[in-house]
Amino acid sequence: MEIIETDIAIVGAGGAGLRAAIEVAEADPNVKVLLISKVYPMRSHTCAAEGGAAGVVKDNDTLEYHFNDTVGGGDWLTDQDAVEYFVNEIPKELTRMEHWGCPWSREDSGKVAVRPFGGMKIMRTWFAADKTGFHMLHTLFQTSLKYPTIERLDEYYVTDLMVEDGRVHGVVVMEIRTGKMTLVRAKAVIICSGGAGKIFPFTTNGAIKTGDGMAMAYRAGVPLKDMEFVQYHPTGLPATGILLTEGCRGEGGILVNKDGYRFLQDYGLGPPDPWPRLKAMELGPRDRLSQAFWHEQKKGRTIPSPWGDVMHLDMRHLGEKKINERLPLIRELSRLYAGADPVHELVPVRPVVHYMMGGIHTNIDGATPLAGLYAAGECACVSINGANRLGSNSLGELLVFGARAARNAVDYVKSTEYLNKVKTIQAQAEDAQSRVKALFQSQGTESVPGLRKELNATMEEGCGIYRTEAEIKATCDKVTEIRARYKDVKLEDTSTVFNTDLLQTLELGCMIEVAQTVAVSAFERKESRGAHQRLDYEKRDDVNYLKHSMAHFDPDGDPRIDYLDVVITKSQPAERIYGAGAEGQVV
Amino acid sequence: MARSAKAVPWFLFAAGGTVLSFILPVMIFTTGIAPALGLFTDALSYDTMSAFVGNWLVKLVLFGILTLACWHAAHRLRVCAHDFGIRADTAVAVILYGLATVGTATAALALVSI
Amino acid sequence: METRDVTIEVLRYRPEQDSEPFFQSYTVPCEEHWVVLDALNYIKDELDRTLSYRWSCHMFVCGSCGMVINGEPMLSCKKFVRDFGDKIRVEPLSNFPIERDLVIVQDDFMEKLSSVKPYLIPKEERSIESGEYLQTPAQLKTYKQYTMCINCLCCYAACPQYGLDDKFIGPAALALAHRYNADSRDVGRSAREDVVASHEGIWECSFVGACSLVCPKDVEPAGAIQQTKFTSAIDYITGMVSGGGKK
Amino acid sequence: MNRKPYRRELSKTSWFMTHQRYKSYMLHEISSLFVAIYAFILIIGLFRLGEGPEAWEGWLGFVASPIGVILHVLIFVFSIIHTMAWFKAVPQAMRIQRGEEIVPGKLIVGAHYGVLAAVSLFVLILAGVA
Ligand SMILES: Cc1cc2nc3c(=O)[nH]c(=O)nc-3n(C[C@H](O)[C@H](O)[C@H](O)COP(=O)(O)OP(=O)(O)OC[C@H]3O[C@@H](n4cnc5c(N)ncnc54)[C@H](O)[C@@H]3O)c2cc1C
Ligand code: SF4
Ligand code: F3S
Ligand code: FES
Repeated sequence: MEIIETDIAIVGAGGAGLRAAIEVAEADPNVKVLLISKVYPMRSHTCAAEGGAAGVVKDNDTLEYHFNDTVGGGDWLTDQDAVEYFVNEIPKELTRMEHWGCPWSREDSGKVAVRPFGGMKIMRTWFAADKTGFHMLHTLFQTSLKYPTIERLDEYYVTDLMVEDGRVHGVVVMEIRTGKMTLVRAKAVIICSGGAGKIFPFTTNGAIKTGDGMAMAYRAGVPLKDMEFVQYHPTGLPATGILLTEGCRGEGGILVNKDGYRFLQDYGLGPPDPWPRLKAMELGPRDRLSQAFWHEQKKGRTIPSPWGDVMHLDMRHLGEKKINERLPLIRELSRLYAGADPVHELVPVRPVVHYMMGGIHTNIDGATPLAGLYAAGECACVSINGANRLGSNSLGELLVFGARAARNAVDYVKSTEYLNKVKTIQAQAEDAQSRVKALFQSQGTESVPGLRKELNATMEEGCGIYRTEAEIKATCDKVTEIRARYKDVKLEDTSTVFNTDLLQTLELGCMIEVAQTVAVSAFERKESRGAHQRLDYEKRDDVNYLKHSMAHFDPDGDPRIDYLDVVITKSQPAERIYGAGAEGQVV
Repeated sequence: MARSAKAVPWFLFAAGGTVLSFILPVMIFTTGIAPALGLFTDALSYDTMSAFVGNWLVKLVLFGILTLACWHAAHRLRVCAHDFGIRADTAVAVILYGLATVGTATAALALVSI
Repeated sequence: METRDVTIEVLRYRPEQDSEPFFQSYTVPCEEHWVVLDALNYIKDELDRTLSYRWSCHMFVCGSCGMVINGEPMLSCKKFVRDFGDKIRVEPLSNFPIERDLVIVQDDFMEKLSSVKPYLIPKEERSIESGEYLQTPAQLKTYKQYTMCINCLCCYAACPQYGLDDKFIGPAALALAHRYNADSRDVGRSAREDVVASHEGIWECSFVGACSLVCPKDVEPAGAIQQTKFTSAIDYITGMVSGGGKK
Repeated sequence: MNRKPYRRELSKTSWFMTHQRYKSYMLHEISSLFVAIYAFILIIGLFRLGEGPEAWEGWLGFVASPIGVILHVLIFVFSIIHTMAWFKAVPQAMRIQRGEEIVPGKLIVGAHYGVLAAVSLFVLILAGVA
């Protein structure tokens, strides 16, 4: 097998991967960096982010406020040292993005503008109209072209991590257009492969978000942390799951039920007026809003639609000018996909799977327990999001921790040699290759779309907004079954050129592993916290569960779950208060 | 790669395109179609015309229009040749810009002769 | 859900088997709200696992799913099946080599994109502590339209000059150069000029205008190129007058 | 190598027949030929004017002859094609920004037609009055 050598291999060229690559190039031009992605960098799903990125810049704001919002928003399952570092760094990172050309929306004075976002005490979300992630991704990608030391493998699929002697020493990649597999020897690997929303049927996530990197690290023995926390975004378009950003509500949009009633006031988020008020009503956190919808639905006060019940997002009072200027994409999406023009009509929306709070366990340095392996972005869990991510914190996260992981990886590779066991390395890579080759030979009977649909369905059943023991159990069993059946999967396309059947098959394998950690972690967490709500354990239980769950891989059995303490520095767990009560609240 | 000298003929082409789009239709009507319709016979009579064109300002304007017309046409025909699959761009350019130069010169000559 | 049977004719090309592309028809029961991409996904999942095409976001922002649909380059995730009759013809983007089925080879574009130096070249480096560059909403507006490009390549598929000679830098890359040139924070115009104002750059564009017509993001590359031509021509001529046309 | 990218060539000589908008584009391109012919005829006319009344009358006669008429009608039609296509493209080539507003293309095009009317009227009056 052919071998490529580099110092740092980065898996994934989304926001996190690009930021990491630039950081490596800036930190030391002598360190070789290879940016590997299964799609061209600008196709990465960071491009879909609409609303914005939070960072303290305005005079009325403080780092402490951002810290408190984030820790409380995450229902105290955050590591507070990481959050503190994050809120400190993010304004600098966003400013750096500005220096690189990101077209942030502006105030008349020429300074960057900010908008309110859910669960934030102060307006602090930087935005570029309603295409923030898109502009950030393209700015990062285009800026990366400035650095000759950044080499790329575009449209290369990473199949495996190479691990030996307790350290990572490379990855195996497959060139998608030839099917050719190559060993990339690296002293360090940074996984920036994004989320895994595709394990659910109804999601804002793109086709590529199949949790590959999470599965890769997990199989290599790195635990996946807090996987039971799956964020439902309250406002997705029915049928497609396309997101209508929280910015809609940030700009003043409201949510109503079938009677035109702003039902959020019934769920501890009121009073409705005066509006808009930060951290209240529609500007509450996502978990609360999605849960409120669920209750409304149970009470029969939602609106039926062919794609499940919906509520209405009302933006009519914002006026055409504001909508065109601040939410042009939202208008286009609503008109096209829902046939509703927000300037004149109510837009039907419902909660949709959006974001994985959990991911590859890393410490504050972005380092995993496996030497030489780092992770950043949505695939990682550095624990700033806890049990519920606040909207607009994740675009910041991928900058801050993409850069930090990169700096640490640079330090690491400078004091590390290539692993020198040529035979073992070769054998490992050949192994990875034969696993893929075996798929071509397989005489199996299971179909990839079939298994995927079953997986999606059971995840929605058991790991939705509200969960119960019996349902989660059923899902756990079902996923175990699917995992077994996957061994019998049949590849129908045997071409080696751009074989998307093969890609989907490999991705499904990853999705199943990740899904299993979600289900089993959810089963084990017998409390309600943030996005993990159990009808059979309605209370938060700090005595037993103020801990990160860690899912460990078992090649033959279910994942093993153990727990890790949460890092608490200055904010003791308290009740999360939104609505009127949030006004004078310290935390 | 080097900056292309196409900038110069393009500029004339663009300036020409703009000026001609305003003036050409009415000019063509006046000098080309009116005679057949028997219109403007006075204005087009030898006396009026020679007096009119005799004015140096009119000469200058006519010279400008004719030059721009030549260069506009030459540059666009160069592109056109390319579009029709004639790929000997340099040769085409030499011929067409040569013709445009000749056109410019004869226009000047003709105007001076009045 | 009610469905309507639509015949989707897809241009297939399997390099290991076929010497040239051919059309293959599928009958797809399409739902009312489907875009063409949904129909392709149906084919992939239910009818033929061997069909290859690119897609990801399904919300016209990743730029993966450009295809020629009934003769026009467009995003298959933005075009609704309901807007067509009972037959839809889907082909890969024209003017690019076909890798396989609807997948085209886009290496050429990636090179062109980086050749125009598509990044901010400021007058002087600014420290993070000194905060952001000031830029008024009006200054932002000047270049904003040209930042909207998702690199979907529909414009290249529509531009005959690119089809006739693929040395042409092409609409999207040139529009991107213009985006940075027009940014009040940038002074890199002359650094980009060697590529942008070369024969293969703006001067290869004959203003066919098709690029702007097909662009799903209203980037208006044709306009960007014409504006660039104008400033470049002025530059060139003043350079000629003052410095004997150095370059 | 298992890859075998398939290249589809555009016909260098007939590509423009593949789409209506390419045909329109070519029509506009061709208009330049008629501009050239018109310039040529006019330059001859000026020479004739310099040569005296007879020569001038002869030129006018040519213009009014069947061939002259056909030629000029063609030239006229193409000049209209040119003008319309040119105006249509103006907002693309010339973006006018007032503060945060981009002046709408329709307005710019409209203004151009206004100027066209004024110029034409001016020339016609000049010709009619003189
Ligand atoms: C619709 C939507 C709107 C959002 N809006 C906001 C918002 O307003 N504010 C906010 O803060 N956050 C928002 N988010 C969340 C945020 O955008 C994402 O969490 C973030 O962009 C993830 O970035 P990333 O770099 O980690 O991953 P991605 O951008 O998803 O990139 C993943 C990369 O990994 C590569 N990859 C994956 N697997 C492999 C493999 N096996 N081999 C090779 N390469 C691989 C992919 O090709 C890709 O390049 C939004 C998310 C969505 C879906
Ligand atoms: S300019 Fe428009 S058509 Fe061309 S690549 Fe960009 S978005 Fe696509
Ligand atoms: S279609 Fe091509 S020729 Fe120019 S105006 Fe657009 S790039
Ligand atoms: S799938 Fe992303 S643009 Fe169509």
